[in-house]
Amino acid sequence: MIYLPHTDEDIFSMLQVLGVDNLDDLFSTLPEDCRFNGDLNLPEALSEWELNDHMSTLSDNMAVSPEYKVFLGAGSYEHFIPESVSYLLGRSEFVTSYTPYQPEMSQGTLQAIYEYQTLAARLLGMEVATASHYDGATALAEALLMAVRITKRKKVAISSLIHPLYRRVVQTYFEPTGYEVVELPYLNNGVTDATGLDEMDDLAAVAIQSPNFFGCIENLQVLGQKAHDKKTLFVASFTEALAYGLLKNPGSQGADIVGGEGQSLGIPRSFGGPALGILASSKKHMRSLPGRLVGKTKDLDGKTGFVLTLATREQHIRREKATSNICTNNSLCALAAAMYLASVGGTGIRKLAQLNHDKAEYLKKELKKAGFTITFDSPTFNEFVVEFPSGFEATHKHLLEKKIIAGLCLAPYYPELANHYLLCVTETRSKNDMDALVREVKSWKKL
Amino acid sequence: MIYLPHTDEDIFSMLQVLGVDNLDDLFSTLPEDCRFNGDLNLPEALSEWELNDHMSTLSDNMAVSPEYKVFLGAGSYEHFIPESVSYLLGRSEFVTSYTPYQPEMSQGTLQAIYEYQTLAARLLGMEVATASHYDGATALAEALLMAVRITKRKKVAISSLIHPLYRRVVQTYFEPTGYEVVELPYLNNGVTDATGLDEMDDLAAVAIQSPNFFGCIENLQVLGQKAHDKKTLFVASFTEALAYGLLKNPGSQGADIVGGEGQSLGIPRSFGGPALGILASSKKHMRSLPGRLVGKTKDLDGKTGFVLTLATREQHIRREKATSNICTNNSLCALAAAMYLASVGGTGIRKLAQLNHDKAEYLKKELKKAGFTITFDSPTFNEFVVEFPSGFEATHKHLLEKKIIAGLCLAPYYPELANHYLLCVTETRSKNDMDALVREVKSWKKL
Amino acid sequence: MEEALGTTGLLLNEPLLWKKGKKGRCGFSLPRRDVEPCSLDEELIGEGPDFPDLSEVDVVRHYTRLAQWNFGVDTGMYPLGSCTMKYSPKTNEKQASLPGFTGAHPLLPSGLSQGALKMMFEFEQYLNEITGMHATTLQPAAGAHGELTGMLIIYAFHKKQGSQRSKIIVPDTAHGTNPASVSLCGFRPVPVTSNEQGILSVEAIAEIMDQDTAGIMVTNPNTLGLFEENIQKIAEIVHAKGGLVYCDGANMNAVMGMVKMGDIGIDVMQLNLHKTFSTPHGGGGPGSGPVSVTKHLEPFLPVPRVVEENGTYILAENYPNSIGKISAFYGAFGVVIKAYSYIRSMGPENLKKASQLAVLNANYIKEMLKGTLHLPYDRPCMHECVFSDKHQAAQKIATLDMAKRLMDYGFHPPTVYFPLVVPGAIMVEPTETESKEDIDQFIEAFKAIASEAKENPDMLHHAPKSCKVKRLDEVTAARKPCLAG
Amino acid sequence: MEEALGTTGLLLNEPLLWKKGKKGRCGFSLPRRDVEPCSLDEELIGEGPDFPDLSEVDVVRHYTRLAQWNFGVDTGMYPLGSCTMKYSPKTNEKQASLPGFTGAHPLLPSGLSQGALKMMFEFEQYLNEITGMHATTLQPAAGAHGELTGMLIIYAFHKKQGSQRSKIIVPDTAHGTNPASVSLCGFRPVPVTSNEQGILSVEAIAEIMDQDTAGIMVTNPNTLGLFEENIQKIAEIVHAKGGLVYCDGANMNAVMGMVKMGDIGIDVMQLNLHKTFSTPHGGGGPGSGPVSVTKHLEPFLPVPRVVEENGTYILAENYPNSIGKISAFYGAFGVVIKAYSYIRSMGPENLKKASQLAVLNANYIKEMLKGTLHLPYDRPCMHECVFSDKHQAAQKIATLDMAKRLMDYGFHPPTVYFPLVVPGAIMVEPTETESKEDIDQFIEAFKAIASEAKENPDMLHHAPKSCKVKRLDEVTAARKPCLAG
Ligand SMILES: Cc1ncc(COP(=O)(O)O)c(C=O)c1O
Ligand SMILES: Cc1ncc(COP(=O)(O)O)c(C=O)c1O
Repeated sequence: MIYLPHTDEDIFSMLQVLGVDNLDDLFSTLPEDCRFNGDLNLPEALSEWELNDHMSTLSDNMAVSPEYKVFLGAGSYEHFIPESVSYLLGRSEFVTSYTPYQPEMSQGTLQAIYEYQTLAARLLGMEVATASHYDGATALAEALLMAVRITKRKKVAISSLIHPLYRRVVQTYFEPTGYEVVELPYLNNGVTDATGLDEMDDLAAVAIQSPNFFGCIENLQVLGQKAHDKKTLFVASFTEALAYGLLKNPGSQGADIVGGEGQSLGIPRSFGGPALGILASSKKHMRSLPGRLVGKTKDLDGKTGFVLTLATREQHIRREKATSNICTNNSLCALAAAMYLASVGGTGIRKLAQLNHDKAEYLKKELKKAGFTITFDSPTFNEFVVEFPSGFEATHKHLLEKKIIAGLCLAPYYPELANHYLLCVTETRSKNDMDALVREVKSWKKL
Repeated sequence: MIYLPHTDEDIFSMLQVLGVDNLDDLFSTLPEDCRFNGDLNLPEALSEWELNDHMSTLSDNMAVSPEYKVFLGAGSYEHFIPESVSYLLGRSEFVTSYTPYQPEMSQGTLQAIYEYQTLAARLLGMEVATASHYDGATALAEALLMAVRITKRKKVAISSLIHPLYRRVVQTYFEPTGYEVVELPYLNNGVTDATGLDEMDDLAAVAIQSPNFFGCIENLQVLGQKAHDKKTLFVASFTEALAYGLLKNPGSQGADIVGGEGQSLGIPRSFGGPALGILASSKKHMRSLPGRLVGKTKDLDGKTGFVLTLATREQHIRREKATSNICTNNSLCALAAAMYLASVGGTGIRKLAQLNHDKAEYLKKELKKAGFTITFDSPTFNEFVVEFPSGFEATHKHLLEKKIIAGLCLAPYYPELANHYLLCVTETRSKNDMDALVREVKSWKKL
Repeated sequence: MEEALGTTGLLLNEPLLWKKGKKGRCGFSLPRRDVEPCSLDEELIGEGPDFPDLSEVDVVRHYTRLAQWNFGVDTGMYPLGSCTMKYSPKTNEKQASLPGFTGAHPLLPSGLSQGALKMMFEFEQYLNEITGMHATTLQPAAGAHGELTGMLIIYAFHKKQGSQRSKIIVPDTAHGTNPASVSLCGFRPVPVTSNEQGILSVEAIAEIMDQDTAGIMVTNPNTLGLFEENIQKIAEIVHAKGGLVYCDGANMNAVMGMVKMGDIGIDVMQLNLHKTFSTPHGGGGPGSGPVSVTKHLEPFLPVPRVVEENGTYILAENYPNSIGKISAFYGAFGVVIKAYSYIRSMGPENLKKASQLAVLNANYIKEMLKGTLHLPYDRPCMHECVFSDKHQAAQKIATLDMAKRLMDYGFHPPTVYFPLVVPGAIMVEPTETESKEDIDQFIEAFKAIASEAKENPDMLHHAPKSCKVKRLDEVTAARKPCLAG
Repeated sequence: MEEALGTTGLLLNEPLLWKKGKKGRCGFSLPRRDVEPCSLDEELIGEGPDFPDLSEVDVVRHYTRLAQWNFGVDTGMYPLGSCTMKYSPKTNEKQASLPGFTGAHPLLPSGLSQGALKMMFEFEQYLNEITGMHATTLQPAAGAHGELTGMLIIYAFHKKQGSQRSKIIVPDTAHGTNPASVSLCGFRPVPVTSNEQGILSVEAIAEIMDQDTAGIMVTNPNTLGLFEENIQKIAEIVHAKGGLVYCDGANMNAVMGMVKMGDIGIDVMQLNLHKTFSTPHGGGGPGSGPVSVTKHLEPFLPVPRVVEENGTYILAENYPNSIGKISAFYGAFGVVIKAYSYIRSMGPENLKKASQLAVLNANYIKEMLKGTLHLPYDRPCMHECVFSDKHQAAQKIATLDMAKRLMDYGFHPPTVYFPLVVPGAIMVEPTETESKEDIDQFIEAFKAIASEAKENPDMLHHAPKSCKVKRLDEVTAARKPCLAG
């Protein structure tokens, strides 16, 4: 086996040192009745070449770009990733190192994550971002738990236009804690209805996603003010980080904590994971943040260097009193995001975000022209909801055969929105792709 | 443009330093009538994403494994390449460095090439190998020119079973020199007929390829002895380096110089290039070798290090008196070969070579059973010649539609061998592939 | 010893990203605009993030230089105890980067994602077989996330039974994530001390297990690298009182094919794919922490679950007792691909052999270094062994000094000061992918350092001397945190 | 200046390959055997090569460590004059690794290799356009190989004319490969000296051009980084005597889109794709040296040629005057893909701009350093500038000392002691992909070294001090060569 370097001779001489006859005898402390004496019932080892064939077959069984024209967003976005980023991210010094417990030997990871924290904070308009979290949903859940810890209040309100799957994760995290989660309904124009907030005085946090699940841009400023008026922490979430290349960021609109998803920033969709939970806050709350933080310091000679810091918040020091149980995070995804943002740059991200917006607007316009209803009239970034004629489900299926995935059916998530679809257009969809989509839905409509 | 870092401001301030108004004025020394004042008529710049689409389309227009079952060898072999080799070879410290003129900053390349030289020499049973040459054909041509220089004789004899394209390259190199190239015919059993040598007293070199172009293993020992009897240098060539994992190497059979192709050793076929010219000799002749050589030395502190050496043979020192004009060689291909050989190892190469041989024998046997003639009865490694019924050309074409490439038609190279095909089987062809080939040729035969 | 492994050479300094670049550069090929510009309400538009503008070559050099300041398993031995820093095969990376996987949207119709679903389904089966459990979820994103999932399952189980319980027993040898997961799930961790042999005694558990205790969370093999020999009896006691047994399976690398956790009383456990199953750690993640459960806990697993129906695979949501979702989608699919590739490449015999060799390597180091370093528990170990700095205390040399000095010798230090039960712990986990030669070199280095501790303690206090930076001031970093530039 | 660029840090020593490993290991996944073993005549079987047996992790660490001892363009500025070490875009590497390209057998039927043939065909057109020539072959494997091809074409041309000529004029500023190519092709190189301006004078050529001279081989821009201003007149003289003009186009990076060689009297030239067209140098190669010719030389190009027939591409052999084959197949196809990708990514405007910026960078360095270093030809340069160590001679500091010292500052040294016409030459070619900041840092470093030359010459004699090895003994290496282990 090419991964196991021991020759029989090595094994023999090592066993001799241990005064043991064979490998099995190494396990003398295993009680007999704890031992499994059979053979594992697993497929026989494949050679590297058989594995290549096998995995290619599986991979070929997936519907992906460029063969398929995918108009799905809903928390996972197709964006172009420069080959330079993929190459750099593959460098084994980054890939095969552990969490940088020994900083003198890990300055590459540490400076890079410090830079990531900075870029993430700047993107969101916040003061501090953590070294990463698992995904947007868990980052949001942790953000809300953090608000509970800070405010010592036991109830949070979250918009029903936060990604439905994120809300389910929040529910799961909150279930055994006894803390309460209430949902805010939405208005006809596709944004959160916050009127209920006026009644709720004991909220630890109000959480709003913008652009929200319908793609609509929320007025965070106003919502944040409402929260602050009640000494409630304002938590912002997001699934499409690229939006902040164009839109006002949450920090500038009063967010106290931000928890969302960074997959858009140079991370492949990969069937939903690994992803990038981005968690950020004001400096004031930094000691309540869960997860790793990299800080700047000096070495014995006064030279700048970077270390993991504020470890007293963490499980390995604080154990049950830690701000979270998180240990392994999604560091390499954070690195990918940093590399991506470094490549795109301040000037580039603006242009790229604008292009996303403009393309989505084009499709919106063409669909309108074709006679379909754009359900919500609030401004959107690169996603929006369209209402198709009833029975569109069959059309949607037919389009799959034409290798067009015409958005996400909203009914399973919002039963009141039968025949409504969430469509996403990024820079990867061409005008031709959009025209083809419109042509196809139109022709099926006629049938 | 993402590869051009200059901002307008940079350009402006640099021009100011030069006291020049604009970029065009930098070219003041260009005589007006030397200037091209138009616009280059080239396609407009593609974005990275457009390039991806464009190149994928081109690449998809090629017939390759695993979709096609390719039984072509003839100087270019399909062998498995470990992903570890591809990864390591992609490290930019290797890829983006120049010829290691400054050794203190290039020890990675230098030690690696020193190791390559050693492995190549060991594979061939020779004392010294150069840092690489362009390909097998040019390595052979240089080997023959080297023999001319050493012996000061003006004629070489080369076997007609040396790869036909190599012979044409030799012809090209020899054409203006006035030196003569004679070809040795071949025998009925598919090996070189060396009887003509007895008449030739003034030969600088005799060159033999083994396994030869028909896949047959030559008796180098005997041929070498014949050459040495006339004080002629014995030059061995090869196209399938893997054969020496199993077969006696040229050095042990008396070769003075070896020039051949190393593509088999971990280098993709890539439509024939870049390839790996391997050139090796005895120590006695090392100062006559063309091309770079890496040697071991010490630094000021006595620590071992590596440098380019024996530069006085080379063009940049010797100019017109150099042993060759070669400057850039195929270093990264040599590195690939070293990585590949390090991965395969002594034990592995033996097994792998045996497997190649055994698979080819299986196909031979099955084709015989199916009633086809194996033209030459000399032992072979992983290639052999089969005679198909006349009119097989049409069958060959039909098989292409079935995505089987049933070997190379020999008629263009050896007009006397109409309906003869050269078939190659490496470890990448499965028994199933071979059975399918036999089944198909049989069924077409019946029609 | 020949030439020492560690040496020094040229590296390049590199400023922070935003100290590089010039406004107007771009390292990203902007796609051609094929639609009209369309303006958005000015009110909504921000100033744009304050990012530097770099060219592609700027970015490439930045990260190439940074990479060279780092040490990974590909550079050398990385014997971080509890972290299982085994070699990550390159082919796994290739498989995970196949376009059908990287390009797959998680909400694709299941008919269009059979490749991924089949792989997930099979992988769950493999883990069931390796753990001896009944069902597995791949949704947890890391080991600690798996622990939380497990706790949530235990919580849901008791809730379903109608009995709310408030405590979980957590031994002192537990990984820090264990008590943290327990309390994140609203339980109170009840500590229990391991015995003088470094393992849990039946008596200790019998004493504290009660009807208000939801279960026990035990790392097995534990963080001293010892197998919990009384696990079956302990499980019986816990079960008898209606509790459940959680196993932190992060150390499964010791016992693949040797022990099936499902057979010895474990009800629920997580595996760390980024440890046992060779997926790379990426400087801190991503990982993947699948949770496996016995049959009676299957109803509580997160949804969706991958289910086979007549040869096609679907994502099923209809599990009314499920704890719900723990990740937005299906966990770290891209990591799972690598672990799947690993299991397929290894096959059953080599998995078992990997565990045996991991244990061989650890015992060999223990035996060879126990004259040099203090060994608090001198018994056969599993995949790792724990020393302490007791012998060096006289020279005022602490674990940290020796750890830092190891860097100069070209090794990543072991885990230090963990587990907490051993003061000044030095926890060495070589893994099976270290060869005898490399291990011998490591042993030599540690012996040399122990000599230096006697002869030149000051040098150790100032170690490392070879790295790009000298010893870093972690105290000031925490006292005056600077977390963004 | 901020923090210096060069510093030191941890690297790992690594023995020679065959000092590693253990018999019986393997780092290659042996394919499953699906046929019976079949023995070969014992007589034919060798002992098997004496290679070490390594595991995959052994191999990975070996080359990872070696890589870290190297410096590439991705690490930092690499201003090797005449070598055009520009940044090699990553996307080009990706394109070249597409499976349809890497997996293609060169003798595929042309119907099954249209992708490759179309690409080659188009690429030849692009080079025709850039050079202003009529036809191009991609078969030469490097610049020198292109030179040889060019010489063979000149030889064949004269032979066809029935006039055998014996000489080729080669200026003293020529690259070493030029005279070597000339003599490899059986011609005798006739040297000619450049004038005090560093270029060829019309008179010098007129004086030596005769009917026995087959042609002239001129590097333009020449190796002093100067444009041969008299090239048209020189070409006239050579043509008038029946000779041909060869241009070594390795320095084309200076004049893309500014000069078409076909318009100024050149008959045949090579381009170095691994210089001008951004393909990486791979520590010495592979390169690619296409040769472009005017219409009257087209019949002599190597075969096969890529030809379009009604939208499909074929490889045509039928050129009776062709010099034949110069490579076994079609040259460095894999390199051509990268150059093709480069041209397609750049487009016509950016190619021209690249040349302009390359010239800007070189002139800027010349201007900024000419107070510090002796500048033998003080005129506007093209893509590179040539200094000498004359100013430092007083301190007994030679070019080599300054070059070695540059390493400590984190820069690859320029080309040294070439061209030969400048004693102690320091030939700096920054290329266009170096930013102003990086160039300013380089200039600062050189100035600092010049100060050190005065204040601390001994330090320079012992430089470099930061690299993994100190200055290496090249003399002994050559005197007692050890070329294999
Ligand atoms: C024993 C043990 N349990 C749990 C964990 C936590 O796993 P993760 O870091 O993947 O969250 C670790 C990781 O260090 C561990 O070693
Ligand atoms: C001016 C000039 N001509 C020719 C060559 C030779 O090219 P190659 O190294 O590709 O053979 C070079 C390369 O250094 C060069 O700089």
